[in-house]
Amino acid sequence: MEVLLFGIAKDIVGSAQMDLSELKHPPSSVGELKGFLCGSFPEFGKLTSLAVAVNSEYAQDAVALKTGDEIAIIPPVSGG
Amino acid sequence: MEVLLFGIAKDIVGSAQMDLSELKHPPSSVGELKGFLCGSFPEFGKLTSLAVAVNSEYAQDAVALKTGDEIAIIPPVSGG
Amino acid sequence: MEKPIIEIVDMIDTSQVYGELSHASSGGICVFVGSVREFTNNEEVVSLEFETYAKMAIKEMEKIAMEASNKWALHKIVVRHAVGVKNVQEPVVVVGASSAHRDDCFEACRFLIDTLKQKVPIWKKEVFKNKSVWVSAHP
Amino acid sequence: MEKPIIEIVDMIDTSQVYGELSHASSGGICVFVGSVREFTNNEEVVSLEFETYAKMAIKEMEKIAMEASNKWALHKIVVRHAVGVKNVQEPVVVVGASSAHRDDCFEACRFLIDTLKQKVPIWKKEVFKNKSVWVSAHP
Repeated sequence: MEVLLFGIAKDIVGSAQMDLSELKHPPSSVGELKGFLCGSFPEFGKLTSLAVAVNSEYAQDAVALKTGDEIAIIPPVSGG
Repeated sequence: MEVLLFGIAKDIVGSAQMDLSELKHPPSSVGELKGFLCGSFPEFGKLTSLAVAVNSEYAQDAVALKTGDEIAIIPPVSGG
Repeated sequence: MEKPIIEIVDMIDTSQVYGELSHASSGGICVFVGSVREFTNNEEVVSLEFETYAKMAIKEMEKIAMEASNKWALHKIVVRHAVGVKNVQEPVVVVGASSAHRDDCFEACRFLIDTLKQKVPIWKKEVFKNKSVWVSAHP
Repeated sequence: MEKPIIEIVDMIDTSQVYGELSHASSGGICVFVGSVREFTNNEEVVSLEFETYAKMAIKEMEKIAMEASNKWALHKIVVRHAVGVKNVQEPVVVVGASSAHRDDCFEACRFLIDTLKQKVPIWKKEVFKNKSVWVSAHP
């Protein structure tokens, strides 16, 4: 379970990708993934917002994560 | 007393300029000039609006016309 | 604010306007370009002919630019109108402004074109296949 | 409406956008260009660094263009964002629309930039002399 990281999320984790397959209990939903991130890297809890994209679409907390999904952490956007 | 004519005003009079000096009683104000125009060329009375500029500034009816003023007839504008 | 760029020209070059509006303190530039539409009320337009009282038009455009710079925090302003015969799709007017934040340049740009259309002595004749009409002349 | 032009690019060429938006049925084109400001809260900016999740950013920009074309009567739309290091005064984003009448292109242009800033996964790092900051990351 690969997770893509951008912007400040990449700086917090120190990497542009993260493999969660090795976890004993990989997160099964977007909400669980957010919980895992905030637990492992408290800096995530200090951000203005934290979103997750599944297969390049914004995904609500209830969305299930399946093997093969493209998962991305979306910290507060600031284009323009 | 030269008067400049633009747009449809030029078409109505059939000329880009008009010399009012030869009139027995040349108009002494913007209002009189408008009255003269509408009297001599009834088509002016059918326009959406009719403005006069004196020395390249919009002028109200009460403004006096003096020898040497640059006078222009401003039919409804339609730039842009 | 820098001195506004106010011009009556024969041809509008839309590629130059960003260079003119760009400013180190500006985060936003808003530009409006008006061009000749193919149809007016379902009638095919052959061309537009623009005529102006240039001396007065420049004065009025300067007043509009000054009014905009008093109302909004702007760095640069462009107000440029073309005269002569313009064919379908050709640009006839370009107005724009730059500002630190985008609210100002958007509102100023809209004000510039709206006020230009109301006040600047420029006249447009629509040429159709079988007739031509001075726009807005009659109710 | 024609297919919108949606792009993530390394460099923005502001001179091309009018050609892209020009349309025989359009009387108006409204364009917004965002560029790098010299100062943020009185601190001198050295450069901005833009990063994106390109696949998703393109999708989100397409959705925004579609939403605009449903809300307003538009002929063409451009939404283009730059990535990489941008220096002061360089353009970073250009959005625009063309329409028969100016209300539509003005409102659509404003909507395009406002919604892009809210939804499109692009991140901006402000680089100052002694620090750098991911914009909007913290409250």
